[in-house]
Amino acid sequence: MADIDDGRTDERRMLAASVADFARRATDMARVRKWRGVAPGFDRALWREMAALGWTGLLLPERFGGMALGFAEMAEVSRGLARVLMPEPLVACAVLAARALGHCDNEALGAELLPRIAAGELIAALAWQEQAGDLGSRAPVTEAALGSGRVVLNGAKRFVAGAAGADGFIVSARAGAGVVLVWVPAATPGLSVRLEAMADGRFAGRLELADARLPEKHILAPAEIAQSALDRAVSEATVMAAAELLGVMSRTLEMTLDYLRTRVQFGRSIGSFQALQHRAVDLYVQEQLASVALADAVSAIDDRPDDPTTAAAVSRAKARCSDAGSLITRQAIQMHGAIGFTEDSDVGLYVKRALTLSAWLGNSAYHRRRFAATASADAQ
Amino acid sequence: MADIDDGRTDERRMLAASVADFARRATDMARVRKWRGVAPGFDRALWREMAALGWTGLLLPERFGGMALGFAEMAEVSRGLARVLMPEPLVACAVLAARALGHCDNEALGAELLPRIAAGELIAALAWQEQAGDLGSRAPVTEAALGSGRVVLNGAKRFVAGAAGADGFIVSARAGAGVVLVWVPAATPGLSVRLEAMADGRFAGRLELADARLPEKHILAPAEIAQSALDRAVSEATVMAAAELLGVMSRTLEMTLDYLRTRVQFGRSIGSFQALQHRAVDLYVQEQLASVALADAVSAIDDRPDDPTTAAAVSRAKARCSDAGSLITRQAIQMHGAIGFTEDSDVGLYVKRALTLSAWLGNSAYHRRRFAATASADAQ
Amino acid sequence: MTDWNAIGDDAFREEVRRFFETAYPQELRFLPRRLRWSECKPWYLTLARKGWIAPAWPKERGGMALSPSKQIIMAEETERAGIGRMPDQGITQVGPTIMRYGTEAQKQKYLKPILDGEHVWCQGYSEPNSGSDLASLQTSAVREGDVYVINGSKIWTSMSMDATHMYILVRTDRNAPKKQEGISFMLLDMTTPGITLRPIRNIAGHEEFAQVFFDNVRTPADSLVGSLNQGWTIAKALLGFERLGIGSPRRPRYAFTRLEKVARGRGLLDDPAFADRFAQLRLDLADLNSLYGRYVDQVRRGETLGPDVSILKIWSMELYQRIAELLVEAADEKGAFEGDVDFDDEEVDVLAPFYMSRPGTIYGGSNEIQRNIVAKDVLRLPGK
Amino acid sequence: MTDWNAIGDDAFREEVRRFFETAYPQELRFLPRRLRWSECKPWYLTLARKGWIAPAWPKERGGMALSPSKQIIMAEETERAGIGRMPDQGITQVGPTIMRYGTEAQKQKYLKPILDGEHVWCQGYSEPNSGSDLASLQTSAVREGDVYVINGSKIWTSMSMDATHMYILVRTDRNAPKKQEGISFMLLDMTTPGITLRPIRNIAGHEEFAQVFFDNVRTPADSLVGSLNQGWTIAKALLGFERLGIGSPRRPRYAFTRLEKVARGRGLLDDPAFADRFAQLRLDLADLNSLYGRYVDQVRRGETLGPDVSILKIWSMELYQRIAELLVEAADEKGAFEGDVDFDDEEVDVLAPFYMSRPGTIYGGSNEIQRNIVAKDVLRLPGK
Repeated sequence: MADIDDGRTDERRMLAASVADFARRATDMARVRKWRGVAPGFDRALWREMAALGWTGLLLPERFGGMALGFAEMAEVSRGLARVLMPEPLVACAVLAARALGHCDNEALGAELLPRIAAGELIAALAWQEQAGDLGSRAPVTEAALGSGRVVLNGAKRFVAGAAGADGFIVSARAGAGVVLVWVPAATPGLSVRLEAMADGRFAGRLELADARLPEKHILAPAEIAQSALDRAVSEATVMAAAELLGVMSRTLEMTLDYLRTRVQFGRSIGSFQALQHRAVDLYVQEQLASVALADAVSAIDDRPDDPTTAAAVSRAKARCSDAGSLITRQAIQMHGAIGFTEDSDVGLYVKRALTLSAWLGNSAYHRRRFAATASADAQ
Repeated sequence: MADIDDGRTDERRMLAASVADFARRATDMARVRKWRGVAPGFDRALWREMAALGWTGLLLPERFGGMALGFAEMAEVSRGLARVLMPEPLVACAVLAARALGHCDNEALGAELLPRIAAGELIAALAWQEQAGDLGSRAPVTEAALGSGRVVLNGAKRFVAGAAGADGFIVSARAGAGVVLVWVPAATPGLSVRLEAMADGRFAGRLELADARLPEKHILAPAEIAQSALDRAVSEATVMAAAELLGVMSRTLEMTLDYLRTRVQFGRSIGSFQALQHRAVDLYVQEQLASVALADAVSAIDDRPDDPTTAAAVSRAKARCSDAGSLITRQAIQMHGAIGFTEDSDVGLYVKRALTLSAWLGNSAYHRRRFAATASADAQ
Repeated sequence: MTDWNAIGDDAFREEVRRFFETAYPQELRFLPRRLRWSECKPWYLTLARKGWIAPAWPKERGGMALSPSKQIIMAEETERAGIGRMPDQGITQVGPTIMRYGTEAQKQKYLKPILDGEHVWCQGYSEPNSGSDLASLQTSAVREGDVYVINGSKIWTSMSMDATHMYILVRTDRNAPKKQEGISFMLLDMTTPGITLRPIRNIAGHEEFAQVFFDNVRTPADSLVGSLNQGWTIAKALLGFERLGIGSPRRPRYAFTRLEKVARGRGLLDDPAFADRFAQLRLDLADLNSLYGRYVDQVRRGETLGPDVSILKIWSMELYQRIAELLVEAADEKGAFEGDVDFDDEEVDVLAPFYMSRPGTIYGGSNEIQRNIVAKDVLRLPGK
Repeated sequence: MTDWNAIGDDAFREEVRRFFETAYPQELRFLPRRLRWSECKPWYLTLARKGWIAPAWPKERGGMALSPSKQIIMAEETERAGIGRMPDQGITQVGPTIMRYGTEAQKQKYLKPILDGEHVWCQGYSEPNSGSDLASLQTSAVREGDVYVINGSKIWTSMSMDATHMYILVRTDRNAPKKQEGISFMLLDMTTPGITLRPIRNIAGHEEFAQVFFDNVRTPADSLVGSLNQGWTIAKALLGFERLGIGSPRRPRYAFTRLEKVARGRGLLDDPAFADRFAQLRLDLADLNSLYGRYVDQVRRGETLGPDVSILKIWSMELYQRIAELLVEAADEKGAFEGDVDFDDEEVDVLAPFYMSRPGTIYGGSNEIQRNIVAKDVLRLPGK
């Protein structure tokens, strides 16, 4: 099944091909299964290989060892790796955490941490969420007490993606009326990390901070900068999660179409039954809508990050990709019949990945509300 | 296509058969078309025939010339006549208006009006609604000034079903802190009636009351009684509208199945295409759900009108019948192809009747909200 | 003669917009129905005089010879100004077909009268017994000396009451091994004796269609376009662009603006349950815009549209219906009212989108047929 | 021996309820999964000792001989008390089949051990290459002297790890004119040499199924139930009641109570957009209850269930999935969490209904097959 010609540049096509090539070489479903439910859930050696290809620093400036490319390119990598369910937490670290760091104004700490992220030596995770369904940056309960050249953190964070293998956390906390971001190495006394098991075999981190003390220079950004750094990084990672969903749904649809073509019942391949054909077409329509919605969101964050229409484009993409990803993977079980319901079937792995990605960074209901709140009349 | 055996009594089956027989004899689509958009929209002579069969007084006590039957029987009549789109406003007059009258405590006026309704000599209509989407009885803007042995009405009423041929109106109005119901003959000075055209070729009445003066004995009921009479009559008519929707959808589904069986394309009858077969099954499922939901609502208003669970059963039936009726008639157009989109096709008449019935007495969104508000946890 | 392609896109758009805004009559903007020829002929002639009536035609035939991207600009500005759809089948369908498959004599005879608004064309494809299964058509043309004699009937010919000519598919070989192979494409003068029309009212009560009967209609042998029995190939070539046209967000978007009016008038946007469903439709519409944009870009780049363009028609026309259905619901009791209905000083015809959104899933190949096409030609699912 | 039918319905219900409430273990109530035999055997034996294990069996065979309406009461009270589903195929499927089609020797051999919990039965219908198309099964039984030799494989046999016996459909005539006509119904001891099991984990990670392999399994000739090649008729007779069982509102209702817990815990019932979707599901569930009640009434009146009972399975199992999907959505980030999740002091396993609702649209004849049946046998739509 050919994609609609979407007018991507040759460079992007070449990047996509090299991602596919790496994926084929570096991983398979046995490796995906091996890491399910086993901390840290991925392979540090392979992470360094990905770094060597430039992907962990793809978005970072060249002066920090990055490639200074945009989200169009990052989307190709995210989507391509998601197609094979690559367990390495690229979006969590190289987008969500790295971008939050990069948007801060602590040049010294940035210059120390970002090149190590680009090199694959350091895995960072962003810890800002506290309540399910609340992605806001404004009013964390976690508190930062400042004074005497240090900062003391108390509170708790949840749903921290990539926490299982993280060397350190970017933690948001309330300081007076504002919000600060603080760099908290994993070994900091007073920080404890529990892992909660998710459907896709990965973990969500649950952080407790009890009088965790850090030097003042670990403050990454003060009030306004911290908040906008957070909002922007979350927005960018949301689009990349949508790209991952697109990869997951496309691969699942391909697997399902293959099955429909080959599985024989009643003396004919089941893909010849009109009811299944029409359902497959509806899944294809959803996948193509996801693809165009994602393309819009990618150009929005690449070309006009500060434009008021960007938030709507981001939410539109995540809402569509979450819905389409859920629908396509669920229908893949149905169309595969009983085999799709077994643990042995790869279909289940895709279903579970779609479950986790849909729930991460705002599910479709959340983003439909946000779209409604941000879409102006002309954005239709 | 056989109905599921729903355990109806033989008496009800016989009534249903005689309704079908009358419908076949007394009307056809040409007559339905003839009355579309032409006031009063129905045939007074046929109305008297229906009265002679006992249907206009079916629910009334025997002392008023009625048959003293229940809603189980009234549902058979409503459903059977709806199958042929009988234009006579039976539910509007013989249920909504007659029941409102019957629930009032003005025995003298009841004894004067109800026998004439049963005899088919008088057509009454209930005028209580003022705003779209508001079926409440509590706070009409229309005012009743009482004193000196008379009542003076000022205000406006809308969406009055059966207004086109009505000899008089039961009008609700605010009197002090309460609500009264007043009998207003059509010729009352100060009352003007405009007709608004509806999709099904019938009319909604728009009443203006400008110093309409009536003798005090025209007050049908004071405060509490008026309100509960209104609420109960509206609830009962709502279930009968659901019964009409069931008749409309059943007949439409039959027509559609016939068409699927006989229309040939690509060298086979289109009903052999699996995509259409499965869609037809989904329509049948909806029709059967409508049928069981209606049956529950009918027993609720027949057997336990004052039970707190009755409101939920009523709303459940109207919500399901409205949704199923809309879906089945819309899909009938699609399955009939271009022919279903022509004015000449009977399908369009059924679509339009379903539109009107769905919107009348609360559409599915309204009743879904009301169901949620009234359903207790065990009502599931 | 201006070389429109030499002008920059923005300047071109500016000029088109200005002209449309001043020259097109206010009262004909954003109508929910197709225009009758009598209503839109003045505008047709205005465009013709300006040399803008045929954006895609070559200059030597009186067209603008616009690049694909400038054609899109014109289409976008036509939509933006709310200009009604005219009987444009001469310009979009017949003209290009004659230029590609016609003889020099046919070009001489037919092209100029299209530009001048003298000939108005309608399409004679569907028949009472061949709706979805177009290739099973039975209307026949039999050669007798120097004429073809046509017998049979066509149906659902939009706007045929206004048409002076019809392009028609007829069966010219009953013994062809495949039914697609015995069909020819012909041009017919509607005043030829033996042609009668029976207007058909649609569900909204408008005379939108007609059934056309052919009783020994004798048309000159040079009515044939292309080779004998090559008609199916010609007809298929016209389909992709038709689907792009049907799939445009124009109609769903217009229904959505009505929905928004009613929702505002009734205060429904403050009801989160309604707002949630409204948001979903807005989101679906935004995604339709993007999908349409992707196909338009393809045309802009000069590529041919593949069978996947069918998904645009599927999504667009089903969305149109869903919007129209929420509109009916949003109006509560007024959702059953015919004609313009008052909502807090806004007049909205609630049922017009409900009615007008029905045929979009039926004509131009029903959505069931579109799904068959996508399943087979895009998803490569087996036939049996 | 008590004549249960002589007691009034209300008194009977009262007695059943009291017994279930006191005698059934609290910790096994309302579990989201099927019980293993080791967990539920004590309860099975408790019921057996009380004489309540076989409500529908005749008294002379050790049953309660309950009227249909009292059987329904028992089923309702079983649901109400949250009693887990036991391996009941001996009671509901095999026993009645042997009573109707079996020899006296088979009755002697098999019926009592079912009542005593000595024999646990599983179903051997599906095969790797015959899922929806059950009649195409290939596992064969060939007569050799006084045994049948079975070769092949069965799959998706629920709870086969606990079973001592299997009732199985096998092909006994490869040359029958229709594939349905060459099938026989047999009874098999699972300890017979040549039988091996490969457990299959389901998507939730539970060992729910197994594939069972038959390698020259020699079973006595008297394993055959009914006549040779009559197996399809026997199997079909068992299907209607199975569909009523699958279509029960029990599982959707249980998912709904979890949804309600999560919704309350998260304060979602105050969100009108959520409340609207919640109300629709509650309404759909209430309608399912009524539809189920209609079929139960039919059984109560002693009528046979027709093919229309398939709509109950369709609606029930698709509703189950829709409820499970809103549950995942309602949990936001926690919708991706495995196992019990904390919601304001309520522990809810969010994903269990999502996983467990999947097979309901696949097994017992997929919902696609059910729609084919209804289209053909209820709506009388043509086959071709």
